[in-house]
Amino acid sequence: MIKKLNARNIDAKECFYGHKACGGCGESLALRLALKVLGEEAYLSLPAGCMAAVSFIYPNMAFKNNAVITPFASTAAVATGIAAGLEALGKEAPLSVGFAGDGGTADIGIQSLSGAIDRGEKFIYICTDNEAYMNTGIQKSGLTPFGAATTTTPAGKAIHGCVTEKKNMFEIAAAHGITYAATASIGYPEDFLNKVQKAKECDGPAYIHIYTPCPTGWGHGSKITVDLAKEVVDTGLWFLAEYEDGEFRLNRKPGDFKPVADHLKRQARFRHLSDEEISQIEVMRDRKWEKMLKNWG
Amino acid sequence: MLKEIRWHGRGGQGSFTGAKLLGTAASLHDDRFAQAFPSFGPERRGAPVLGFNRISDRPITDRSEIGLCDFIIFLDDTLWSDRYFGDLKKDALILINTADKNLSDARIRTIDATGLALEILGLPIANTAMLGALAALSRETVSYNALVEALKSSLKTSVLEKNLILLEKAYERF
Amino acid sequence: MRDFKMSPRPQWNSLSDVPMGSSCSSFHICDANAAWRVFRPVMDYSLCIGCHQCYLLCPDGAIHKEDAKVFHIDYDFCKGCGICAHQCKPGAISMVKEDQA
Amino acid sequence: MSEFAFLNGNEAVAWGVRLSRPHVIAAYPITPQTKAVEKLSSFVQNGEMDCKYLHVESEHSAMACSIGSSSVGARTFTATSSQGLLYMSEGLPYASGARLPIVMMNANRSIATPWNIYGDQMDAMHVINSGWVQLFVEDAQEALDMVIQSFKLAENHDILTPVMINVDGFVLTHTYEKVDIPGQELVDSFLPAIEKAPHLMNDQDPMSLCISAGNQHYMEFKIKQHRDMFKVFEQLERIDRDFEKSFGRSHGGAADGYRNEDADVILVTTGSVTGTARVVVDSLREKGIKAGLVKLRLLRPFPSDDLYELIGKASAVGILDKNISFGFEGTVYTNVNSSLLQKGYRGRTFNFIAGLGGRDITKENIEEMFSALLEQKGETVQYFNMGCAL
Repeated sequence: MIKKLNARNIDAKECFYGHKACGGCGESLALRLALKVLGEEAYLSLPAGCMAAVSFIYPNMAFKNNAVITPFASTAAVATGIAAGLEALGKEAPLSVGFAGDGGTADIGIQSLSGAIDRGEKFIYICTDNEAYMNTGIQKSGLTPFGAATTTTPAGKAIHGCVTEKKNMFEIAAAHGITYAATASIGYPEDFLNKVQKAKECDGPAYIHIYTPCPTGWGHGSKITVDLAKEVVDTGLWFLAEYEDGEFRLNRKPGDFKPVADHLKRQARFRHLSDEEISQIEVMRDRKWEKMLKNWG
Repeated sequence: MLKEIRWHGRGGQGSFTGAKLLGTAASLHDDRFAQAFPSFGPERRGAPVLGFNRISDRPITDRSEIGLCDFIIFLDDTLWSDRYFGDLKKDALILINTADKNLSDARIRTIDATGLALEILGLPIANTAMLGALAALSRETVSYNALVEALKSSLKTSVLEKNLILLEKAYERF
Repeated sequence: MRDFKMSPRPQWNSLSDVPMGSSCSSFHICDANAAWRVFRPVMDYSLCIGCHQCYLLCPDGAIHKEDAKVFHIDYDFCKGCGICAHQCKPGAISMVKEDQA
Repeated sequence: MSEFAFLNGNEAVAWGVRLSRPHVIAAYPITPQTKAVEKLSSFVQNGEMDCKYLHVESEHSAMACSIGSSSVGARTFTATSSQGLLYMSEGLPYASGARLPIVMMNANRSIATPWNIYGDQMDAMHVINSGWVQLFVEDAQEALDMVIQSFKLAENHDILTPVMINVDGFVLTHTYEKVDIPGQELVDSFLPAIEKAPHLMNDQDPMSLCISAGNQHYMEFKIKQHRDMFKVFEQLERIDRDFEKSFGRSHGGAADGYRNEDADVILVTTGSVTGTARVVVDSLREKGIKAGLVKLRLLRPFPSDDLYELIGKASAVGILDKNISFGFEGTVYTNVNSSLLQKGYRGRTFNFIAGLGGRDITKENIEEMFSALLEQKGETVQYFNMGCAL
């Protein structure tokens, strides 16, 4: 039986340090926590993006691990290449992990992610989702939520922010028949730690999609990053679930959702939304939950 | 000595397999140098295709297509037309797989390779018979024994014996 | 836990000093991040209940755990984001303006 | 024990790879490279090669997987062609910048559009600045041998640069000829197991790779890479000499001459057309015409010294380009011209564009090229075997 991980028993060692991410960066917290579980033995692949840009700037290298920046589209391909190389060289139980953002996963990297999952070799892929291309200056990605203002979906007079909903990467990954997939949020850090632990132990590809607020891109105070990541789950706008042995499971079934409006209004990217648009977001949420509860409940 | 040979067939008839067997025989079993190359491209079953051979007693470096030939081999008589006389070198020959006895020209040799193949293999695969005919017509191009060795090294045992018989029968026709 | 030594900034006198490939030793850290801060977190140990939340949630890993109840802030790498203070339920951490600290 | 076989260029490459014992192959099929990856797959599936074969979903990932496996020190091979090379081209400078000793076969093919699967060298020229060693071979034997030599070259700790072996599509990839397949033991002693370079990922001293460097550091990284590439000439020559000692045949270094010593006119070629040109040179020599050839085996690094030496006192030099840089001229011509200018060459140079999209380059075409050189007539850039007037 694997020991449940929590704040008290995680490894005190830091494997991600001195990086140049913005203060209060949710993504960097997700990486740091993941590495507490993965350990310094893991080989890391990160595409050109925030996390690569803040941790490989010569001469400052923020990862303790072996780590590589990959072509943007290629996180999963490089990670599986590393796994194959290590295996072919005779290393026992090599651990290769890809970290990519929402754009690097759901948009430009989706093909190589799909190919890598399909090959069925063991590797872990962690998508740190902050809902836009932050490194290039907050442009819309395939995971930008409905209503969010980004620099390419501004709150214009004619079109009021992003008009599409988030791609469902968790179910896309699961649809490959992947060994393990999960969603997480840095607002529920211990849940995340244990999901990374599961991914590490499982025999095959694993995908974890973690919600990671970005103070710079979302326009919120850096101190409330973790608050927002908890609220988003409590309002039902994000969910904690797993896919294992071919079955979906909801980890949290909220009784009453916390009010969506209060949560959204704490982020500059949603401040332009009308009451009507906020109600629309609630309708979308309810529709999604109805389906999830029916299918996975 | 340089012999340039062109095979005409339809996709699926084995014209390139014939060229490959000929090249294998000449280069690995006759102590010669040989090239075998197909008409390049996405061949479809039934479409007219070409195969090429160069055979020489010296290393072959020429990589251009073969225009003028020492032999033109037609695996399918529907592909033959008299315009191909223009592609022959001096003293060159055209070898046609046909049951038609009326194709008479000093530059043409015919053999009913399909008929022979059906009789011996039970399949209308004519390239082995054409190789036998070629060896009979020009021992300088390829020897019968080299063809036997090439068949032995290239064919599955299940079909080898019958092909050797077919080769022999075709060889004996000339 | 900070278990590395700060690396000196490399000096290149000739191309032979330049690393082979676009590579560098991992955990090669030359520059601190202290200058990023406007406010610094200050710990009142008398109020700390050892809940570990500050240590768990620091995006920079700059709060180190000495033992189950003693947390030490690495001011060289703390960026002053305020997550630790905000998440500290007993209010043991306060954010103090750098020039008043 | 070596054995002779009747192989096409793709199969010869596959044999070269098999004998080199790579740890990882990651490849995506594309005409006319397919037979090479099919052959390699069958070696692996039949247990004749102990190697991880990654069935990637694209050429982009073929290169990315190769970067991953090479960055942990695994001997890595991939193969592509044409559009595939262009699709993976983003990864090429990653690999060369990170000094990863990957070896790749590129089956030279035209670039769309018009869509065309036949051979020319447009694809290789698209990526000539990618930092890869660009090697061109003339026949199937050279293709096989150069796979083995290329691993040795790429993995040399002074070089650590990926190598692209260019094999002309169809003309080489699909043409069968007699090939000497060296024995495994001999190859093993010539090409021992890869010795992991210290800058690659390892458990003892973890490394960060493909890092970013700002404007105060980037240039030195790139100039180091550039300067190191010139070391290829010496190493390739040494490797080829050692190869000859072991295998009894050699292929020349960066450039090779044929009947060039006393030649009045010289044609510069890359790849398979060299063979056809040899036939023409022989027939011209029989007529008393002092024609010669220089075969460029390397385009990157570019062998300026060898080229100038091989050209000697020829009064005119023609450069046969199976590619064109639109709005200018053939790329090999640009390179040769620049190099000859630096060396102070005083003869005339002509550029002969031929063979685009698989158009045959006939012996008559090559004769015409030599007559243009002999008479020093016509435009500087000329087109051959065109089906219509310009």
